[in-house]
Amino acid sequence: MTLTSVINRLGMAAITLFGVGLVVFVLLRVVPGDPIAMMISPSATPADIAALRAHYGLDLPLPEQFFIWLGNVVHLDFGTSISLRRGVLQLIGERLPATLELTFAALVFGVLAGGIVAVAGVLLRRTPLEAAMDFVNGLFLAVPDFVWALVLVLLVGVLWPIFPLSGRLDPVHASDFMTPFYLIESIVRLNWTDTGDVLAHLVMPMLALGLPLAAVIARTLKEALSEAMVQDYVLLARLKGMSELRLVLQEALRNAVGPTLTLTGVQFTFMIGGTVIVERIFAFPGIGNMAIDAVVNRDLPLIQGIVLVFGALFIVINIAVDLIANRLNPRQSHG
Amino acid sequence: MADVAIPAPRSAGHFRSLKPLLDESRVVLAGGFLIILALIAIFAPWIAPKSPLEQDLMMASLPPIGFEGYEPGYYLGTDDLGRDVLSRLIFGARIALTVALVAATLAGLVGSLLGLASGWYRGWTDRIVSRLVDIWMSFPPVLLSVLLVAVLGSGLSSVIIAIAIIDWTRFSRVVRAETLAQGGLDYVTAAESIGFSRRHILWREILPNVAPVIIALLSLEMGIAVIVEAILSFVGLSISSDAPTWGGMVAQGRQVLHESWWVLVFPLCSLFATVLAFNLLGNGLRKALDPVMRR
Amino acid sequence: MTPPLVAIEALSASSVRDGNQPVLRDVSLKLERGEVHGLVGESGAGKSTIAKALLGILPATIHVTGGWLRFEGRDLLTLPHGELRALRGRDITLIPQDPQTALNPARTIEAQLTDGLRMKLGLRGAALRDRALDLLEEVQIRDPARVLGSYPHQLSGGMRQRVLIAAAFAPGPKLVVADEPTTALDVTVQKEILRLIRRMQERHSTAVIFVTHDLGVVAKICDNVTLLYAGKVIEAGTTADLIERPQHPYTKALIAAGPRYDRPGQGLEPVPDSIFQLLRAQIAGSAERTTAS
Amino acid sequence: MTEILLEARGLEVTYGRRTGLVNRSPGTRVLHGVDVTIKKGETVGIVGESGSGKTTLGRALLRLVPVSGGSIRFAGEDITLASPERMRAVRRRMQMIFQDPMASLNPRHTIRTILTAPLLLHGVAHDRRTAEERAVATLARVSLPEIVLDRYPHELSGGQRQRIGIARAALLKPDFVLADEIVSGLDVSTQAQVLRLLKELSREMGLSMAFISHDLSVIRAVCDRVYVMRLGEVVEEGPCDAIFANPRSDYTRLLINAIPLPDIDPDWLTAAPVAARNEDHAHV
Amino acid sequence: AADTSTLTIAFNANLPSFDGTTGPSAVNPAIQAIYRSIFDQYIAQAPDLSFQPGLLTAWGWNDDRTKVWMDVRSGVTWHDGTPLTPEDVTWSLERAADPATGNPVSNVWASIGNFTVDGQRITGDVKNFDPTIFKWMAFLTGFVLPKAYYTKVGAAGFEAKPIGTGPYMFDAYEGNSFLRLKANPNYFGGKPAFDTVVFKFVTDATSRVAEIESGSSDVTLEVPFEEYDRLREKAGLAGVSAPISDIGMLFVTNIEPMLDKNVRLAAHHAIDKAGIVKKLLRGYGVPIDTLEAPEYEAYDAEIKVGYDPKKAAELLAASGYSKDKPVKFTIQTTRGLKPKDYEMIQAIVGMWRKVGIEAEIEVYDIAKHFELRMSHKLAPTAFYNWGNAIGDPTTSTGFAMYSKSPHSAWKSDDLDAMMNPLWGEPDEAKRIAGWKAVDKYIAEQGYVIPLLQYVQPIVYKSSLKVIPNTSSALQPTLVSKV
Ligand SMILES: Nc1ncnc2c1ncn2[C@@H]1O[C@H](COP(=O)(O)OP(=O)(O)OP(=O)(O)O)[C@@H](O)[C@H]1O
Ligand SMILES: Nc1ncnc2c1ncn2[C@@H]1O[C@H](COP(=O)(O)OP(=O)(O)OP(=O)(O)O)[C@@H](O)[C@H]1O
Ligand SMILES: [Mg+2]
Ligand SMILES: [Mg+2]
Ligand code: NI
Repeated sequence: MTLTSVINRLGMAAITLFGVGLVVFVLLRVVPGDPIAMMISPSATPADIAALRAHYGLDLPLPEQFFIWLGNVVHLDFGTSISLRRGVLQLIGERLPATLELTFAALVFGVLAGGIVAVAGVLLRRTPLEAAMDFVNGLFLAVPDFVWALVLVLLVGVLWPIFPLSGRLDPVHASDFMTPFYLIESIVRLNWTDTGDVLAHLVMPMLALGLPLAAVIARTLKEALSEAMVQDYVLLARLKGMSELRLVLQEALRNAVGPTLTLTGVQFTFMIGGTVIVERIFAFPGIGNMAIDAVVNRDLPLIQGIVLVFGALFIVINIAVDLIANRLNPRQSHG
Repeated sequence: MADVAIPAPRSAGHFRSLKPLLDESRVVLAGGFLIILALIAIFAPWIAPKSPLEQDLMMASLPPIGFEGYEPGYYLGTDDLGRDVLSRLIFGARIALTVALVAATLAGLVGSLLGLASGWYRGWTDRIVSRLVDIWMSFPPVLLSVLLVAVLGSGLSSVIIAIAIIDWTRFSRVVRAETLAQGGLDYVTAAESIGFSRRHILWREILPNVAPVIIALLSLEMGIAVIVEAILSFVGLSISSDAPTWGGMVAQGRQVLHESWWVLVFPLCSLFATVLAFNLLGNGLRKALDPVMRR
Repeated sequence: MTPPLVAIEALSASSVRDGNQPVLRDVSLKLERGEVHGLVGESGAGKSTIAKALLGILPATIHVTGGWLRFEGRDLLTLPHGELRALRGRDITLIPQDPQTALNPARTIEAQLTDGLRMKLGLRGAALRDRALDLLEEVQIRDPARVLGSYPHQLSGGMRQRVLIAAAFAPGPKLVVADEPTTALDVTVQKEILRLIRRMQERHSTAVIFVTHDLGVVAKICDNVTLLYAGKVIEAGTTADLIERPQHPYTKALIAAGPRYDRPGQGLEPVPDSIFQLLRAQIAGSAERTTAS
Repeated sequence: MTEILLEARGLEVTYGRRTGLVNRSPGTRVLHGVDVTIKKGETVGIVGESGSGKTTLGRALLRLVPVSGGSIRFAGEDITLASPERMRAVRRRMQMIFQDPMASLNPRHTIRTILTAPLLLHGVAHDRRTAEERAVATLARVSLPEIVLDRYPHELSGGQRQRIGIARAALLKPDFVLADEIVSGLDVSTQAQVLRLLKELSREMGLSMAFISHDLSVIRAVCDRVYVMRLGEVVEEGPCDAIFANPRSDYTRLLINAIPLPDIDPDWLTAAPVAARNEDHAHV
Repeated sequence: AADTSTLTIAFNANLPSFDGTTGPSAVNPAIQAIYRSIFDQYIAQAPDLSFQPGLLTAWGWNDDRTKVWMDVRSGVTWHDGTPLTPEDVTWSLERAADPATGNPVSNVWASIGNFTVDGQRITGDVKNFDPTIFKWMAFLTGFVLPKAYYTKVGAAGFEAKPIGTGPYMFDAYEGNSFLRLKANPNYFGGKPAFDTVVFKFVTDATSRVAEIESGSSDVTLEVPFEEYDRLREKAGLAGVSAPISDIGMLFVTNIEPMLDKNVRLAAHHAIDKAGIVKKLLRGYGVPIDTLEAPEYEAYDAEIKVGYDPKKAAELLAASGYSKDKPVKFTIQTTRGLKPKDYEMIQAIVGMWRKVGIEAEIEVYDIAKHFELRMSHKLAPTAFYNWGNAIGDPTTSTGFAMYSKSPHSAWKSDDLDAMMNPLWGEPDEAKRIAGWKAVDKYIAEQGYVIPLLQYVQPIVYKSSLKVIPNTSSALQPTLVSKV
């Protein structure tokens, strides 16, 4: 990418984030449910209520509130959570790593599982097995992540309880972590007991989030691969005597992966959105779980902060996807 | 004359594009299922054995016919309020299909219009729409829908509007790309060189060619709408009145799973089957409508 | 007596897709070592089908309904899969039509050029690279070292086609199947490519099946020609005979239909309907004969 | 007698120029000051290798691509900067036939719609019936039967589709037609039919025509005059007879020598190598 | 939960903050169990709601009710080893009374002040007499916090590592995931039963069932009653259920058509509370007709409204309504906030339909409920649950029905007139009798529709013993090994 295109993207990202901030701000002010109403005493007088409202800066005119908030955000001050009474940025900093580890695990799982299924499907072209795989994949496509979460809780959790159902760590043995990135930290420290514990806790929510992704990737990638497999260059390679597996992996994959990659980017952001419910069900201490509490409590600064972070993540992911796509496409990476 | 040996059309007249569709057995299956479902939904009051709202606490938690302790007349058993599961399923189909149809159509309408406009007129229209799409896509959809329903209040129309507001971007992006692609084809240049106005070209020349994509997307979106409704019901925010929604039934059935599994299993199956049917239909449509003309 | 390199005998095939419409009707032709044999005919005549049959890559939707296809006396149609795989890519190779799509856009020229050498000849390391450089020199590519490290999109159409030719001749095949290798190219480039194919063919004394719809190209490069119409051999013989002393009225008409810059008054004579009727009658007649026998 | 119909002076076309605040790009110029003159009733050939700018030139003449320099006059009127409305009116008199008839016919319209819509648009026919009558008459002119009207483009053969393309262009009785590589996808026998038809039509209707092709034999067969293009410039221009008999430019000679004629000529392949071409590094 | 000296509780709520005296979490009854583990209240409360010495060993007013006195327990140490002083208590009281700290009920605490310390005795002025002030000391936000430590580390530092005087000490915490506590060996009430206590925050009921069923947790609560019955029967598990100080009720708002007494009473009579409890809650619930539960001081068993659909129909007929011409209004409810809340409302609407009331259900979330209630915009009927762990009538009937309370829905002068003198009534017997009269009047007028007292289901490993707490707080101290 050239310098101008980088500047360009950053400019776009800024505009997008501003838009996200504006929309969520306006949306939140029209949402019924008053954070103040939830915490006043039964014997409070109207004056008490007004004082409380002023305390949280909710008495100012909306545009003023918005610009104050915006000004603070520019200085990386996201305000203080009403319900948790701590800095929004600090809270997000604590929770986001959990969500990132979870979603990346789910991403890796989805890509691997989806990729393997897609490649297998292409190798099994025109066999009854292919139809069966397509059918199962179709079923999987119809199952949203929260239903997976339920099914996993009911089936695996109870009937075959090998994986823990809640949290991110075994609370009894949890050792102290210095960073919020438990998985990474435990690996870096070569503390395999902890790594095993963190991974075991990841399995269930990861499956719930990753299975729909795997299904989507399997379908898209398989379509693209099938298309690539009838290209002339694949034919030529086949004539040279390459095995089918090699044809798929060496000839078709890199050319077919483009649309899948873009789609994975989009799906990944959906998946981060999906953590809102899945983290809830598995009591996983991520940002999605916190988001529900924030909405229930009408914790305006916190919701605003979370949505903004989601937006920034979305942008970062998309830029990353573009960069990877560029790398993979020799047309763009060259010169 | 050799040159007048006109190849026979693949099939007659306007139904030409139906033929490849009907060749896909999955599309036939999915379409058939949805048509039956639609009929059931339309004629729900005549088909349903009971009223979906009528509760009889004395008849609560009856198992489906054939299981121990069933009561005749309650084919799929009753829930913990003694309401007939089958009747609720049937009336639930009404809501599911209404949400699917109306929400998908709304989202499709808004998204397609914006996508067409930005893909065809480009320039500022495109820049603004694209930015709007970016902003929209940056919101986590579940959170946005929860907030939207909180703003709009719960109820059928709120759910529909929320889905449309969230999902128009899906259409806008795809339709824009397709419009851009179509706009580069020679038949568009031909229309320009004949002297048609840009608007005419958009509506009469490009739209018919983008339509299959929109139709396929619509079908997929209907499946998505059914899921979103279920998610909202699950979070407890969907249709408010005691209207029998599948998602609501799932949420309710989940709590009594070990006691009366049928309250959960049947709506879950209906949900799956419907989403699956919409997906199959959508993908079939995409495949069948798209390449016919581009050979 | 050694058998001819390729002997096609009464080969028939039909297309499942179009309601068992015949695609090849009793096609017979012979090809000797070192010969360039042209396959001409209008679109849909079955030229590519013959080429694909030789390579053993007929699509599943085309069924061979009769006849033989012998390569050095071995019937390719009944050859075990393993032997066929060993044969093609080493003894039989392909120069494809469209240089734009025949090179994998995601792999370097070196990787694609050396696939055959590696897999069929077992070359490795420096030897492999040297051979690749030699090959590129042979097809007259300047600065071969740079081209080896390039991706297809960095080369012009003519250069890509040269690379494909180099790849086709790399394992030292006995037969090269060239399916319209110049159709996608400019005339000036076409001439160079034709010259190159001819030279490579002569140097390695390789036999070439050259598929084209252009009688002009046939006249310039082929030793012998087979003219097809609707899957049937209409006329076959040496190039000189067919071009200068065409026997069949269809052949004559085809030659007359093409415009020529050197004879502005001539050409542009559409093939008369009577000839198409004749062709149809001929095809129907031979079909009757086949069913009768 | 030979009145000038279409005249372009110093025509320049630049693709991909952007003038955004952050997003600017000078673009690539693909036509470098081209002069073209087409007289009434004349068929002019434009020839050159792939990418030399033939299509761009043709479309620029019809103002279908934005022109970045030079001027175009059509029937005495300067249309370089004519408004979209004005251009729409002018378009009736300038028509186009495309290379790929499949892509240039809207796959979702029947031939009926394709042929009647322009008539109704330009008010040549005032109702559907007269429009259809005209369409049928034009179809007859390109030797297609009336039943074709209810077909979709994909239900016709390649040659038939191209004749529909011609019919569409002839329908409005234009003064000028641009034909861009209209026979390169066709078999020789079909090509001969289409070219003959086009010649007859242009003679009957007194059409002026710009005929783009890379095949000099075809150009020779249908054109009066020829422009030879290379890298966005005209390298040679003149009457066909003169140019073919005595090409002045090396490039033209090169083009002519490269044509394989169906003659036995053992020396053709081995004759002096064609001049080196600038094709080593083709990335844009 | 592998080793027996650890107790793992699959808990039904998240812990937003460790400070039980400020912010919205302070008034969330569900998490008092956690606060009560780390901190001690001024005055403790037994599982039957009776008051016991806590950090205060004795307390009371002077005779003319102008002063309060409190005796602070001696020998108590904070978790960091420093001793508890009376200054800690006065600081906590003063802090609670300061609205700037964000105590949601600061005006309750503001009714006393000007404390002086003399040895272990604290004396303070009564600024305006509140007969329930000592009850509040065992109720919401009634926790003693360490003055020195808190001022040293500040609010953020306190959240990071809170210390109290309670039976368990903070060990590790992960928001939305778990809290690990360890035993306080120096606890004034004796060393607690478990070395380690883990609260896992599992807000999803089905997941809690899975937690206990898979053996990952030792105790859980608030599971669906169907599951409770099933789990209780399973080998290795046991269950206990007891009524708690939490009632389900329908607020009635003084707008049309509820201004019609016949409609109000008909709506009440038409509800088969016993049926709902039996069929929907599988018997886990106690039907009630007033806002006082049987354990409350002002409970009056005499007040009965009764299920009588015939009478309901007659009342409606008197106002011109019938099944064919039903009275129509909206009923608002939460969904999934309390067990079967939404289903109960559906059942009630079904019962109403039979007598001539056509109610439309509107689902809202709890935040919206609060806003609507504060701005007096609730629908004619709105479902809510009301907790009152101190069992005093002011915190049940009082705040729910007094027009000046921002939490009331029915606002009318006749009621206010009856309640006005009771707020400051010094004579306890007279005060309780007064509230009983108010409750009776409310029942006659149909100003509110109490439904039932909730029963809390607790499932635990049969190797444990759990004493249910009427206040609903599942404190680890109530769990022991058998
Ligand atoms: N994959 C296929 N399945 C079935 N029939 C096919 C297939 N490909 C081609 N055919 C049919 O086989 C016949 C011969 O096709 P073939 O490709 O051999 O013609 P060709 O002479 O190479 O034509 P062209 O010059 O257009 O390449 C045609 O009638 C065509 O419709
Ligand atoms: N829309 C476009 N945007 C950018 N560059 C273009 C565009 N269209 C054509 N070009 C470039 O302009 C140059 C001239 O293209 P043009 O299509 O006019 O050539 P041509 O002579 O018609 O070639 P051909 O014989 O292949 O049709 C080429 O280098 C081409 O890559
Ligand atoms: Mg071919
Ligand atoms: Mg061109
Ligand atoms: Ni370069």
